[in-house]
Amino acid sequence: MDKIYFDHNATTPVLDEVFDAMLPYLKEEWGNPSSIHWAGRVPKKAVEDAREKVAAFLGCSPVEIIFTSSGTESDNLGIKGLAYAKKKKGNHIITTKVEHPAVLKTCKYLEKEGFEVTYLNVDEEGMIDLGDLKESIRPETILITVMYANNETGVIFPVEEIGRIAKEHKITFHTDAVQAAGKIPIDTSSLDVDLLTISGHKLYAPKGVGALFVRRGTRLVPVIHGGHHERNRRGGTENVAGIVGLGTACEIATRDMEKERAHLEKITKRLENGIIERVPDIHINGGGSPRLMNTSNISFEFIEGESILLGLDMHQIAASSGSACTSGSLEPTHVLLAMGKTAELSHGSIRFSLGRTNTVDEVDLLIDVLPPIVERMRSMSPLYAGSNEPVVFKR
Amino acid sequence: MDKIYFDHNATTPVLDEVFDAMLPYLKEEWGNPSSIHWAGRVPKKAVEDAREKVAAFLGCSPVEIIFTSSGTESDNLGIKGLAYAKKKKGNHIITTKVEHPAVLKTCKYLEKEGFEVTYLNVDEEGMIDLGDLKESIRPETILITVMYANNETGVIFPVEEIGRIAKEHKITFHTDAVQAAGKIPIDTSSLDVDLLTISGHKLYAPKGVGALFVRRGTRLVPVIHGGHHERNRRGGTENVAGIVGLGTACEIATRDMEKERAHLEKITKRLENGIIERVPDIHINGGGSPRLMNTSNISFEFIEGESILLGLDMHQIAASSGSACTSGSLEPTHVLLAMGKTAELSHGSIRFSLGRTNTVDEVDLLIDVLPPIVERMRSMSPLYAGSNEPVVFKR
Amino acid sequence: MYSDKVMDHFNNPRNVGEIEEADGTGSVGNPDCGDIMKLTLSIEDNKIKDVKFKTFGCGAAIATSSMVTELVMGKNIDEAEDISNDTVAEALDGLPPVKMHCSNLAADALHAAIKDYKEKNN
Amino acid sequence: MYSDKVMDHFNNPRNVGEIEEADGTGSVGNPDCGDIMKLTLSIEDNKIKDVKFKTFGCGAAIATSSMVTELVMGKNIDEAEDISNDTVAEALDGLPPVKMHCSNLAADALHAAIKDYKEKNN
Ligand SMILES: Cc1ncc(COP(=O)(O)O)c(C=O)c1O
Ligand SMILES: Cc1ncc(COP(=O)(O)O)c(C=O)c1O
Repeated sequence: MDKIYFDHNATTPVLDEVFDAMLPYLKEEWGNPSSIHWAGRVPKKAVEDAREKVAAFLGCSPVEIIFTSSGTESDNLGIKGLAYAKKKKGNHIITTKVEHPAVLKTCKYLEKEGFEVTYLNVDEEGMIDLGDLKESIRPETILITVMYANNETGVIFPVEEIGRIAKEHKITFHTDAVQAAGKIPIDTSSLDVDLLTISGHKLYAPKGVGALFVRRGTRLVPVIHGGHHERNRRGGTENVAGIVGLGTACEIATRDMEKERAHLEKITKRLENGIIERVPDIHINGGGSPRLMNTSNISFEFIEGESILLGLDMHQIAASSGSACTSGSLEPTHVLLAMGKTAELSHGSIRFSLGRTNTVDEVDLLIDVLPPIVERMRSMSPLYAGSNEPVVFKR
Repeated sequence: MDKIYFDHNATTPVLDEVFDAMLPYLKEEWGNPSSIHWAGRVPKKAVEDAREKVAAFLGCSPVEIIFTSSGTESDNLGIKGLAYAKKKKGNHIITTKVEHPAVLKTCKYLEKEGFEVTYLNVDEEGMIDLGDLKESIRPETILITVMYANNETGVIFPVEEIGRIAKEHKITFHTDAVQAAGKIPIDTSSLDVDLLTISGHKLYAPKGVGALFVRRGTRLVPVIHGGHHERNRRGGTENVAGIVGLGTACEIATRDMEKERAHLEKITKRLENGIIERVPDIHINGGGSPRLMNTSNISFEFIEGESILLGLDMHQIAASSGSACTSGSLEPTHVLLAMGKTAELSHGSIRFSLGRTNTVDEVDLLIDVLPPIVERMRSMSPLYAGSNEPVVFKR
Repeated sequence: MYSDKVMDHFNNPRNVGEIEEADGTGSVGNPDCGDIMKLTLSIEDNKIKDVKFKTFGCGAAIATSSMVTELVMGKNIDEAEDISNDTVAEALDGLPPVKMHCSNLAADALHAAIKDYKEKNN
Repeated sequence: MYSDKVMDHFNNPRNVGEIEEADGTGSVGNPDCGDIMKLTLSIEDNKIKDVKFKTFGCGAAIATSSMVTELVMGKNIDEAEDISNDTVAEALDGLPPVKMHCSNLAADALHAAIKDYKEKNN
């Protein structure tokens, strides 16, 4: 039985081309890019070449790219770095309730440090309201941080408009584009965005490398203090191989995006429609909003997500769930709760996120094996209508 | 002409064994360790196995190891994390003038944030005075951070005694052991140390991975906020391949340390003695203190370090210099200045740091080619006594 | 993540269902935590003649539910009352730490059902 | 890091040394910055007949020193005064950014030497 991976929003494989590009920097070219002797020259050039590739991918200049160790670190640097740099101008930050923990936890921390944060609501389709955004702007607002596309639902936010609003009010705009990057075109030259986060392992580069676009003139206080790396904005000897991997992955994404988008759109639609046809009592989360073409998030009534995942795992099919049981926390996913879903529906959600190697056959196999799994779990559920006396909880 | 690398304190090659251990995690086992399905299982186990190896290397429990992206990040997390966690108890930190920028810049930043920092002097041999340390302790001292061994001179600090003093006064003790790790045995179980930093690429693992030992019960505020990784103390998807590399490198270091130490001691002595014999007007920096057996830092009077390095580079020999011109800053190395050396002598210093693959023949070649380079540079120097009318600057 | 025993009980859960006209019923958990168990008992002469469960929850929740029914089947009430959530976890060769508190409620459901039985028969 | 021209001047520096009884001497730089240059001129009929340098400094400092001597040899004083640090850097096909300010002092040494000559001959 072949393994089937429908969890590309969690992480992606390292492409062979990416691995091949990295290889020399784990083998013969292990020098420190800061060294002025022979050992440093090739690694240094490799880092700068990668910077150019990432810059080309994002439509900016290489000096506007800072390499980091992850999307999470980039979010921390973008948000904390800007907040501390501008704290004399104001202490108010606007974000949404559905950001990734890398953003939310950072904002929570800043609240302890004296900043005030507005967390914008989303509607039942996972979309923010630009009117809300405008109303929440205050004279002391220094930063708006709203993700480009949501990791759980795939909902795409109106970053163009948000950028325009931010610019009008002279507020810095950061966007977490970890999930958008590689899936939809991102062009910082036509967006009013000042800071933009990407992560290697979500676009077929390895784990342990990320980048932050920092528009020229945007001042940041470092999060990691140290040597003169990354123009004094991020200390630490560079993860050369990882950076080269990210550069190559960005180059490939630029090259293949159109083709991949068409393919992913087709198979993801087939998957979603297949499930809609064969499984009753489900909800397509964010289905009414513009979404990434690779992501389908579905709540299955009466049952819990992890148990569905375990059932799929028996068939070697990997997906993920908004169930608390899969996250190490005790709360079901904040994203679906923010969309007004009940706790049960949040616990019962499954995210299928497809990637470049997925096939129609894999999708068809899923559509075959999923309905009986759902049926079996429902037959065990005390919440299921087929139950004698369904348990009803007061809320 | 073969390349000769005498700059192992800057970075080390990735050992074949280390690379081989990492390889699967860049190829077939690219899953996210946080995933509960098949793709996450092997990577998760790999991270935990690596944690055990690092723990065994440092004589602690695996739960006391946090993986980071570099020595620099570990230093930031140890120092800032502790400072913010304890800021209600006090705001005073003690360190030395000769720490790595990862520590110094972090301390400078904390000064801006309202902390007070005492920077201990070193004597002309690069050694701190424990009396000074004791005198600088105040009721509000919350942290002592003193490196285990200095990266430029190799001078080894008395961390046992420092730990004892810290413990007596109930002050947390962090040590940057980036240069000590893999060269001399480190045993946290017999040291009164609470936080200890190591970096992968200084001990034959790749760049982009580090670790922080955090003694059980030591509270830290994260530097990178995000998901539930590393027991909520460091957000960001794990650099699995890098972590595996670090684990394997620690295992190898444990296994080979005694043998390597003897070899390095022998060839480093031969190098230092050879230069002493053949080149007049030099100073062995830190020569009067206990030193790492692989490091020899030598100041050449009348000439500047970068020009010596360029001369060595012609022979494909790599070393490094305390010259400002090699560091991206405008100041000569703070370490030699703190030792009371003049700016000229600091500019004119060369650090030879040897590693496991260096040979007696390589050392002998260096001893042959270096004297004429020094001679040539001196003949061009306006400071050289052989000069008609040496330039004398008032200070 | 899970032991073989957990996976066995998850894949082949014992005693799924509901006893009609049960002598004792216990419902515990709540949807916020993602685990809800309903356990029904049929009791004769202080002995558990039959036991069935229905569970909304993760793999651990289903496996602990199944395991507790196996542990109490045929036991008398006093013995059943001695069973704790830890007993259940041990019988499954352990649970992942994160699951120990949130999804390990089966013994609570059992105790609630026994309590219900006792109240009805008082 | 350095252009081929820089490396050529570093490896084969032109006009190293000191002119005894020089008509003009210029010393610039200071040891804190790690660059010290001493330039000596021999001048006849307003023309630079000979020029020599000694330099304590990095590769860029040595190369710029060497280059400036090549640029001014045989020039008359007015032409020499027109030479700036940027002229020197350009003649070397550029310098790394970090070197542009700290190690690019050779034209300053030249101007100091010309000034010294003018003062002596006033
Ligand atoms: C003593 C010391 N501390 C910290 C560091 C920083 O480690 P990394 O290069 O992994 O950021 C280094 C090396 O550069 C070092 O020598
Ligand atoms: C939207 C979003 N932001 C940030 C991150 C964090 O990126 P990383 O895993 O590289 O830390 C992720 C992925 O986990 C994500 O999906």
